[in-house]
Amino acid sequence: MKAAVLRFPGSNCDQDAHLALRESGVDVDYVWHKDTSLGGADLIVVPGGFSYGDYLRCGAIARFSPIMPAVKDAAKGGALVLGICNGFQILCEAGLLPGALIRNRDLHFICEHVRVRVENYETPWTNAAVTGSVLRIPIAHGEGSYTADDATLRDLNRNRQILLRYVDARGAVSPEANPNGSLENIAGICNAARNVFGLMPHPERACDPRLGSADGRIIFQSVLTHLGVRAAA
Amino acid sequence: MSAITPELIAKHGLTPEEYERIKTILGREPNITELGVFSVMWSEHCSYKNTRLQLKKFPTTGERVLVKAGEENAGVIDIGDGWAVAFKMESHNHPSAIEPFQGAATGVGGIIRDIFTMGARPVFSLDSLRFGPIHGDDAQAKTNRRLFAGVVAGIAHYGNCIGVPTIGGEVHFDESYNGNPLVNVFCLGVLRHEQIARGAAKGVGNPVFYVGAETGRDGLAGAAFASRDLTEESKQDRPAVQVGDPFREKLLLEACLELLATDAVAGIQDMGAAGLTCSTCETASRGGTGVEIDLAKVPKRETGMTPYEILLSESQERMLIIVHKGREQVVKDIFEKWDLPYAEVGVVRDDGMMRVLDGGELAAEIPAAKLADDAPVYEREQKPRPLPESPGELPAVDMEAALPALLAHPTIASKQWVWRQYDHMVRAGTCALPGSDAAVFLIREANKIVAATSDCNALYCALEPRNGARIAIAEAARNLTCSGAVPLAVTDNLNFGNPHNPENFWQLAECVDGLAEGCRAFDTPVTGGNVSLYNQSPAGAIDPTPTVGMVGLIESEHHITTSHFKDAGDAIILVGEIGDGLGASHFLKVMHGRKAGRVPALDFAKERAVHAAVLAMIRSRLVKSAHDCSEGGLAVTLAESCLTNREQPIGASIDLGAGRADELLFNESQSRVVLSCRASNASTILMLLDLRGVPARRLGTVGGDELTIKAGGEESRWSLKKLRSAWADSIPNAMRG
Amino acid sequence: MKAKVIVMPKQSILDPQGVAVRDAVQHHGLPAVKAVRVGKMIEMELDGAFSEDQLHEICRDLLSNPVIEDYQLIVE
Amino acid sequence: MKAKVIVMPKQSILDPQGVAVRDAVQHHGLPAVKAVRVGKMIEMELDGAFSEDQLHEICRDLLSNPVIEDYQLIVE
Ligand SMILES: Nc1ncnc2c1ncn2[C@@H]1O[C@H](COP(=O)(O)OP(=O)(O)O)[C@@H](O)[C@H]1O
Ligand SMILES: [Mg+2]
Repeated sequence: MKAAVLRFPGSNCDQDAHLALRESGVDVDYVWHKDTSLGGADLIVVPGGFSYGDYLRCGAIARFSPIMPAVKDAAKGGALVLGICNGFQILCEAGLLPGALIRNRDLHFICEHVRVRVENYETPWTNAAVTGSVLRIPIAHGEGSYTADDATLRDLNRNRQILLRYVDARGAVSPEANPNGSLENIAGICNAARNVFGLMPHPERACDPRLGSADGRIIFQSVLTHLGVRAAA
Repeated sequence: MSAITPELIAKHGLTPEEYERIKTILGREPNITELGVFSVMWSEHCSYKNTRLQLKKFPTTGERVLVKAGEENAGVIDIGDGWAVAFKMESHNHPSAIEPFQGAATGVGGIIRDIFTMGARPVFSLDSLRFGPIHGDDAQAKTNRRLFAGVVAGIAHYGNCIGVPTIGGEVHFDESYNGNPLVNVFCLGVLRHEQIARGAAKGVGNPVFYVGAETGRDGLAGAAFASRDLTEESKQDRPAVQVGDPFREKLLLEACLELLATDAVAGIQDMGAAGLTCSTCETASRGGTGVEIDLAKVPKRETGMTPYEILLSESQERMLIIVHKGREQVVKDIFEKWDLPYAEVGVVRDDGMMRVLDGGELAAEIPAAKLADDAPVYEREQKPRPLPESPGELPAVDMEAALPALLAHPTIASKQWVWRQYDHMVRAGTCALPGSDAAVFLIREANKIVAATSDCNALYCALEPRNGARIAIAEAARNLTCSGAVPLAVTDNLNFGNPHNPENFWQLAECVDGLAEGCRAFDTPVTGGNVSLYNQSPAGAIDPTPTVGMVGLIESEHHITTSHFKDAGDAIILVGEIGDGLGASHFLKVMHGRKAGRVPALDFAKERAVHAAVLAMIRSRLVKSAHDCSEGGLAVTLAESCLTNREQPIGASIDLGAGRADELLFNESQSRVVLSCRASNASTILMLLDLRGVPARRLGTVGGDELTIKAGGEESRWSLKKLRSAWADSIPNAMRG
Repeated sequence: MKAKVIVMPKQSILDPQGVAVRDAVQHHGLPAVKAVRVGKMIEMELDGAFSEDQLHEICRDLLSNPVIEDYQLIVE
Repeated sequence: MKAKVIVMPKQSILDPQGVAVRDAVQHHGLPAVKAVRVGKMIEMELDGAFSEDQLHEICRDLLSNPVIEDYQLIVE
């Protein structure tokens, strides 16, 4: 398989994502935002950071980068697209994922380890986990409060598109466990086709036990399994 | 062209003698532009005219030193295998007092620029902050809260956006910082030995490029501004406020590193204080050449700017690059790729002149070397202060009330409210989260683990400047040791009051002596730093604050050690003596409202022995936690070790033996570290420490949900819940109000 | 020539900044302030060829996010 | 009763956000947009006793940062 990590002006988790993929044995390249081709990558990672300084709205300007049409086509074509933090915001702005991410409830930027519960393991992103298993992964954002209208939220639930929810140490969804005021403690969602996934937590920062958690690997392992299976079939 | 009047000279902060010196250098009267140039270059901020003689006292050499203090924008230290680190600390005190958010933000931008100007990729930052008290409803407390919140948000804004994690630092609160907050920011970057970039204008005929943000009227005369007392009038200097653009700087950082990886660059210099002026004359003086630039070619944000304004502007996110003739296209391609403004603004000459044209017309012409290096140097008058009086008889205090009170003092309380706002995990290298003794970071490029800390107990420095400074170095080294690191080198930030006040200057001289002694004692040369004087409001000068930033190396990931207790049943061991006396302690300050008593004695030999012993125990993998004993004494150290693991705090039962309870719990004797280890290893550790002749004793055992301390026949107990809320909620509660 | 674009959070969307400002204002001694919403004011200097439709397109696609915001365009 | 407060960055002061938006708008096919400044629009619902002076005080102390911003108060 081949993976592509996009680089926008202001991306700053591109190197971390590149490293995490490399270490999980993936053949990965950077793709500059001014390019128009993804070189046939099976996995496209839209990394975290402050694309265009996050001016105006997070992801609002990056959405119009020359590379984005190629990303949309790839998504239509079934390629896997992963948006982490700012990448999640970009995918929402680009309409590849429903809803939007607004200012954290307490208005502060928040960086800390949180616990997220896997809500659906039958996806390319979570198949290496068991439903209900809890991952310890860091967040680092100022605008990670997920919001959407009632209809969208209903669909997300009905289609089991909510893949991660913030939970407490006991694995329970609670207001205290919600770091940023997200609707229904939502930490990550995928599209109806399951091939586009956005999350606020940073799995690429949780792939090395020396950093306090390696739970993030589960996301990347799931992708590998999924693509492996697909290649075999 | 306006004539140069004595008033004009005074307004530029220049003395009549200094003006005479300018005339001799030029062999004529300067014009107004040249006067402005001299005034910023000869301000304390750029010329160190009041402190240069003092700074000469620092040890600056060592076999690891690749770039010495003062040589370039930051010192560079060898960390092995062809890898090096560049690091430095910078202050942005005065701008932050006027506009905390932007002042702190541009402070971060400035120090990060210093680091990548060296050719290094910035990997992390620390921030060392000082404010007045934040608790209470009085106007002063409200102001201090506004400054504290603004500064922290500004650091977060810039550091988070540019993607350099802020992984450590310190925050202290004391009345002496009312109206005069301190914002010192440290940044460290990594590079290969052969990548070290120089700020010299080499190669006559080489083109000079201006790259980065357009020049506006920002921060006009900011350097001069940082070299005066803060008065009501300085509020009128507010147009001086610069706005930072971390996004632009992120692009500038990537573009510059990409360019430095080519062979196109002959020299590079960031535009910090005194912007274009400083960068042109310093590159020329370093290169032993001259530089000629034409201001008409400089990218500008505003119209109708005069040569004076352009030269003295402190717009952020700009660089000056001397390019090898014929390689211009490389520069253009890279800066177009990154959508950054650039312009060829001049050329390197052989006449040693800083020549500034404005559309071909001569605007300023000054011998560059003289401007940069012949600034006046002053030895200011010193007046020693009397030794602090002893605290005398102290009313009895309830120990069970005292510990929570100390833990709730914001200087000691948890700083989570602060570092939670900083992205402290980007770059996937943070091995010890903020909250432990030192920041520990895995530099993946080099596969090296570095530790860094910033320390200064200004209360000590106020009472006994020299001893306070010696202790600042010792505490920094102790913090590194407790994390498993070997100290390598130091950067310092000297924050003091007006140097024309003899007592202030005596404090400065004493602190420099103390730092120098400390650096020699631990073989940690000073590789750079920063001086901030005139930290003085009508109410008086700040406590002398020589902030120490120290960097160390951790040999193996197995040596990384954190400060919190791990498992019930583990033994708790004190390395060093139990100590006595309450002089200069936070206990005196918080419980008795006194800044009094002699500063704890520090014996470098003893201190070194303790460090060597602790490091040996860590390397033998016998140690599960190590925490240095500092503000608040043993009781606070033990409580911190119980509490710093937010997710599972754990109790301890302690016996400190015979003596006065308050002294046993809260004395701040030096050379002490609290370890924990598997119970079965306790006797081994005590035996090994004994063989080394290092005093040590078992204090007790980890476990339970309270902290109990027997001292002098008195037993005190605190539930973890009570201690935790005192320690963890203090700052958030203050900031909610 | 000038154009102004006002972008406000939709009524249905919670506006944490607005809530914080309201509390601060009331705290500051103005209980009369019952509700606050915080949006953006974007001022543009125009010079050259453009159509209002183009401006509306920019407002819809770039300057506001229809999921959470409404905009108002004022051309002077 | 409604009050609106418009807070804009001072003219002389750099507005990084405005610069980024201007570039984006130009890339988006509107080169006619020469300059952009981005500020805040704050809408307040009022009900009860208050004076304009009080509102101005709020604008100065809370809603704007006089060091780098100007405000304009509109009471309807
Ligand atoms: N401004 C800050 N930014 C980030 N971390 C901080 C800050 N202030 C304090 N910390 C962290 O809190 C912990 C305790 O700080 P401090 O009490 O000064 O440590 P010590 O006394 O051991 O030097 C350290 O890990 C320090 O890095
Ligand atoms: Mg401490």
